[in-house]
Amino acid sequence: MNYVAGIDIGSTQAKGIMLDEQGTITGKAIIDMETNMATAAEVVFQQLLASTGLSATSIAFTVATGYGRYRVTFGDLQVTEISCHARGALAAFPNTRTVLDIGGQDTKAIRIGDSGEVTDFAMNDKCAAGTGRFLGAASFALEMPISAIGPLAMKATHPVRITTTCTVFAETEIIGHLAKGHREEDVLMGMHHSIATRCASLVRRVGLVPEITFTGGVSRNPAMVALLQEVLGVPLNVSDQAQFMGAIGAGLYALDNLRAGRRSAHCGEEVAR
Amino acid sequence: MIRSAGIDIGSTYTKAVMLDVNRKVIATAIRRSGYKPAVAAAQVFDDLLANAGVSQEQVTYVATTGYGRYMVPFRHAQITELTCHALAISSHFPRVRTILDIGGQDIKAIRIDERGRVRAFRLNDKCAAGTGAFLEKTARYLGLTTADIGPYALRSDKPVEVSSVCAVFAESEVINHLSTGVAPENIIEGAIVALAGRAVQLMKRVGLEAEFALAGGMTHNAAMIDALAKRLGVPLNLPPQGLGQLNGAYGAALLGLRRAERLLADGRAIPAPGSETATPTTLFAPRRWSTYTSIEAALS
Amino acid sequence: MSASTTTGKLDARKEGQRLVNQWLANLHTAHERGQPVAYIFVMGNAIEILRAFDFEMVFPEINSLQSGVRKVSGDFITKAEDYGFSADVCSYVKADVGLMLSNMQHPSGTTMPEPDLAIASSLCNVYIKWAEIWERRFGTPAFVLDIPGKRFATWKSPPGSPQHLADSRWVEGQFRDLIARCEQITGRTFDPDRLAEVEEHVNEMVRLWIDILAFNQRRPAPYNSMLDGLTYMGVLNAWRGTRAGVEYMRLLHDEISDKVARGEGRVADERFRLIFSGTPCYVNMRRMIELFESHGGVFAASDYLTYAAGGLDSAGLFYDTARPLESLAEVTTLASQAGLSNHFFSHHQLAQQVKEFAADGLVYHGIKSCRTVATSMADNREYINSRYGIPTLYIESDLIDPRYWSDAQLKNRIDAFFEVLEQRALLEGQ
Amino acid sequence: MITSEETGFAEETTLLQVLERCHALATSNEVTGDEPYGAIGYFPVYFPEEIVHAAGLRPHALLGGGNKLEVRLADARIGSFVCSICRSTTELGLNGTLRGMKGFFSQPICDAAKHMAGIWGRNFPAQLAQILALPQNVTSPAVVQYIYDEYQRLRGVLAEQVGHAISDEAIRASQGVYNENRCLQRELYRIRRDDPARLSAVETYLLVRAGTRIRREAHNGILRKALELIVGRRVRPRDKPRVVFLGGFCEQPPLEMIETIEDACFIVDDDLLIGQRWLTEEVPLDGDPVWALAESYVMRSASSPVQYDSCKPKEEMLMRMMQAARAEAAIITAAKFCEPGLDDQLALSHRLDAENIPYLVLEFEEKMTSFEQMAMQVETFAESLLFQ
Repeated sequence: MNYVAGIDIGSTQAKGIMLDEQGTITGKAIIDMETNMATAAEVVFQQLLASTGLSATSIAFTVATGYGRYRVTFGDLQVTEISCHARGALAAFPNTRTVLDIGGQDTKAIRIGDSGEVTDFAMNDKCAAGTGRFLGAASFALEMPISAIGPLAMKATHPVRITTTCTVFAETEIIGHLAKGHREEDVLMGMHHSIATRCASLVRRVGLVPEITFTGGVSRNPAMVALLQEVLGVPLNVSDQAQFMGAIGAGLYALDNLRAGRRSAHCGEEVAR
Repeated sequence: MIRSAGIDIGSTYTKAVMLDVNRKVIATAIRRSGYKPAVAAAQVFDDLLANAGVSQEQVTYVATTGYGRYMVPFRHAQITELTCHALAISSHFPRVRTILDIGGQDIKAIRIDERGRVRAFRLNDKCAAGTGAFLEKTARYLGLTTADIGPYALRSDKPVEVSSVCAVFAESEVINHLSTGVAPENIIEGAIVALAGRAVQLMKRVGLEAEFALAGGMTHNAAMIDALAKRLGVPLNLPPQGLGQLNGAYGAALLGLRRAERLLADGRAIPAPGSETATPTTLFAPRRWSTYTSIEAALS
Repeated sequence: MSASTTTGKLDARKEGQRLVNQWLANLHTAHERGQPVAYIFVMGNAIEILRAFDFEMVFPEINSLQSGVRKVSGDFITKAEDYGFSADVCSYVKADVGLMLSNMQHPSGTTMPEPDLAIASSLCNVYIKWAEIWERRFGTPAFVLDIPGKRFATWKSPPGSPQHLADSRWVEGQFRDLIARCEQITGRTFDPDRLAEVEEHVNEMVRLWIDILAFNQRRPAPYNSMLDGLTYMGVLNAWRGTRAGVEYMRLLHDEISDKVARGEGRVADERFRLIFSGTPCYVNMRRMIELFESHGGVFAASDYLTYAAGGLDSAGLFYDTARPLESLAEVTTLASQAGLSNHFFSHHQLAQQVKEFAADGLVYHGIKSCRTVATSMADNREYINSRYGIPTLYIESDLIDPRYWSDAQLKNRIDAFFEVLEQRALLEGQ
Repeated sequence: MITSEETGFAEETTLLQVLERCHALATSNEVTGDEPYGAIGYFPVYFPEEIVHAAGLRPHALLGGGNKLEVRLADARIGSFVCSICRSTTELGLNGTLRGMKGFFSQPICDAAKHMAGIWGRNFPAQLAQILALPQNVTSPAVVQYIYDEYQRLRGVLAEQVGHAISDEAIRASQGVYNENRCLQRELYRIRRDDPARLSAVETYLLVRAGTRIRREAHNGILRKALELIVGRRVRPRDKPRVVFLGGFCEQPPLEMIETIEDACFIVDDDLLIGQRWLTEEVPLDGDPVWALAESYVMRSASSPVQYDSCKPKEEMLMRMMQAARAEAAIITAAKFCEPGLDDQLALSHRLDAENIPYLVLEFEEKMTSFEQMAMQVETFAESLLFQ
């Protein structure tokens, strides 16, 4: 039995997915980014094998994606996260025409054509870089886990207006508002709102065509989902595998290659530890 | 017996210093500002009184500074942190003409005269903001505490180039360096060198007149002090042990002391801190048009 | 020494390099040879008149881009920022200030002469602020040459139309002032025949240039407009209106047409033909092209080659050397409204280039410090996307400021763009 | 809602009421299109409003969106490193606030502004979208003829818009109205220079800005009433340094910023909305009115960082301004990403260094909402001026 792997090396997390020949997910692994992407890739891969009890020899093809895709020493092919997120989103929601992914480095809006091909994509311009980290800044300023931020924001009654688009100033502005006596949830909601608005404008750049699938870890944030739906005026697909979408897409590309008769150069050899 | 208290309400910490008539430090106090600066200020003032073993009535004059300087109801006067820093540094180092203050959200360069009066000053432009915070972020990213940064960076053998002015881009640079396996100490040192370069550029904007002094949080960071000295070609004066962080409060206390002496010399009584006559009130408050909403606007 | 007198088969690249070096050498010795020096810009510079007075020409834009190519722009820019210039102003300006603060040492090792005359056209407003800096530094009063551009997207002002005549009259009036200024500086009287002679050379260069641009409509494209094209432009700007310039371009013309005849392309395997909008990033020029060519993508055309070619795109209008001055004004006005002021309304032209060059994609390069190029690119892209089905890519860096080049980010976007083009090709193949 | 006709004031109207009306006008950006006079929007700095006015239209100065506007749509259309006013103006178009505008004009003041006409044309095909090509060379003898030709072109375009020719008489009449208007504005500024405690910069700003939202006849009525009331105003003198403010010629600083400065200083002169006061003397009413207007642009005009004029070196203009206003210091500001402003900021600060005149350099954005840091800088500046 042959298996394929998709490895997604992002700036904050490394994720891995294993698929069998039918394309069913047989293994998953996720770790927080280590200081060295190459070793992070190794670790994820080893966890992936451990989770499935397979040996590296049975992995017939591996596709790497994400910013660290070229650092995956055992990768057979590199595909950008744009294509991979699109592919993953389509697998989860076949009617997807637009994909939104909020990442740590980049936020992307991807337009998908009728044959499932990527026809256009837009990424944040420099001044709105690291939008995803807005939330990180908030969790630091408020000293609370990132997972708690969305739910708390949902409690807002009078959201404040966050005007800065610059991540550098997010933390200051949050502290400033709190100092003025605004409630945490209102400040948080304001911040979610400013992120949602900016992501919406990215989606508009590629043309707002439903269905829209929201991928990436931030899609776990209920406030963000609710706001995006409000701003975009359409419901969003959110998969419970959302943060694995890139890896899944990579895995599916690996499967294509396997089916096209290509096999890993590394296949059969143990991956160095 | 004249006693003067200076309270510096900063965005992260609130600090206080009490001086006696001989400009000797009687007591100091520090607390996190949290996001209720007024409360923090009151608590720090109580700490200060306790540490000095005096009662509120025994304090002749209270001067506040820092971004929360207006939030302290029991103050006699408020002065900006720049004016305070300048005076404090100058009182320690009369020959200093250019002061550098690196904070989390901004860098300040101040030119002063022989009497510690501000002659000119410049703050970094918007896109170069958050550079101090960037250093902390990088440390956080590398799993270091702010205190570790200095010693850690000193181990660097060849610092990387961190060229971005913008802290956000700089962060991506750091991530890329990490991904290519560059040693963390070289990255931190690179960030410090870059920050030092930007700081010195700002000092040039105000004339770069020697001698130099460093104020603010970075006074603990040996690597930063090193990098700055390299850039400037001469060492910087550093505030006396422990006073670095308290500089603003110390300057406020000094100014308060001067003011108190002047008032008493003129035979004018100074109301006790906290008494409603103590707090300065602006003479006449013009309407704040920026916050005014007209009926028409409200309706439409 | 001009190209014709050299013997043997010439190579356009070598010849171009020789001309650039000779130009810089001439500048180095200009003042000791008692020659007047003019600082001018690429867009709208009245170089024909200056040639008629035998000025040596300094193109500060070209100095700045060379400082980028030679990787010293970073230091120059830092010098300018230490001097007080903001991080947000044009990096070309700052590199030039850096050069001034480095005792006029050009990165090539030659020394730049100070200006006797400085001309700033209104085609880029930064030119004017730039010239004000020279005024303050050298005490050389700027001559601002106001050349009215397009007033709106569908603007038409055909030769001889009242509008064209009105605008030309204005430009001609300024040329007459300029001539007076030149006579004052050089102590010589204006010679219309000399001007006509220069114009004849320009006419010839325009004819050749139009062909050269057209050659890249062939598949495979013989040259990359954003790499080879840039070197062509450098030479033809510096030698505009000279015999040497004409001969260089003839050489170039013949070389490229031979390539076309042999069916030789810039890239071995041309998979995608692209249009480039914006200026290049000169600090990473080769790297940027490599990011595209490694995927078999070649830039067949670029709007840069129309507006930065010094107005060689004169809407097919040539100088009437019988009335040199009047004609100069008319052509300058037309050129400005055809090509030079086009980035403000460039959507039609870009769409047209995509058609003419059978392009598979359109790449916008937003420049951090250049409002002239970058202000409305995103809107332009929006417009093109919503009307024509061609894939577009929007990337950002800077002309010569190394701080705004983020390799990983650019590679990520460019790789993704080619994945889009591949998928598209695949579907069309089916 | 104030109709653009309304000029009269009740006897008992107070200055505060006049200012409240001005505030309402100054802070409204909407052009619904159902007002009696069609609005022609123009981007800073100067525009020959007389010609628009004479066509029976209302010139509407586009002054950005201020810090209450949320930019949602424009970010997708404008590059990262472009000033706020381009962004917010585009937003006001895209979000429908300017839906009723008949036309949009920008001038070659800077490269970003030149792009605005293109952006407008692509997004709002129903509106005129043009550049009025005012010259950057105003010293060539041929210049008045050129401006005249360009004004005539504008006159033709507007005539087509309204469907009838615009007569010389009509333009001359409008010039009368505008001559009075500029004269009243100059009076406001004179009063402030003489006694800044009597009239604040924010108040002056609101009074002037209101004029960009109504017909000039109405604005003249407002200014006349205001002047009459200001004379009788009783004020407490305060000890604040006298400074001039520079940097408000195009993108407008938020009201909070002007207030923050005035908390610590008297702003005795400024270049806020300089386009409204561009012509510094009466436009002659005899002869060809369009020629008179063109000539005035060259012979009787103010200066700004975005108009090259070898007869008006920026440094000299500042020195003259400070002298006339008896200012002891200058606050030299520039809008974020405003290249002309930033270049001049440097040139001016070098001159002030040489003259040993104290100055404060500030960077602003119309959209900014936090002023703590700015207040700290301004207070420090004032402290350094007062306690010497």
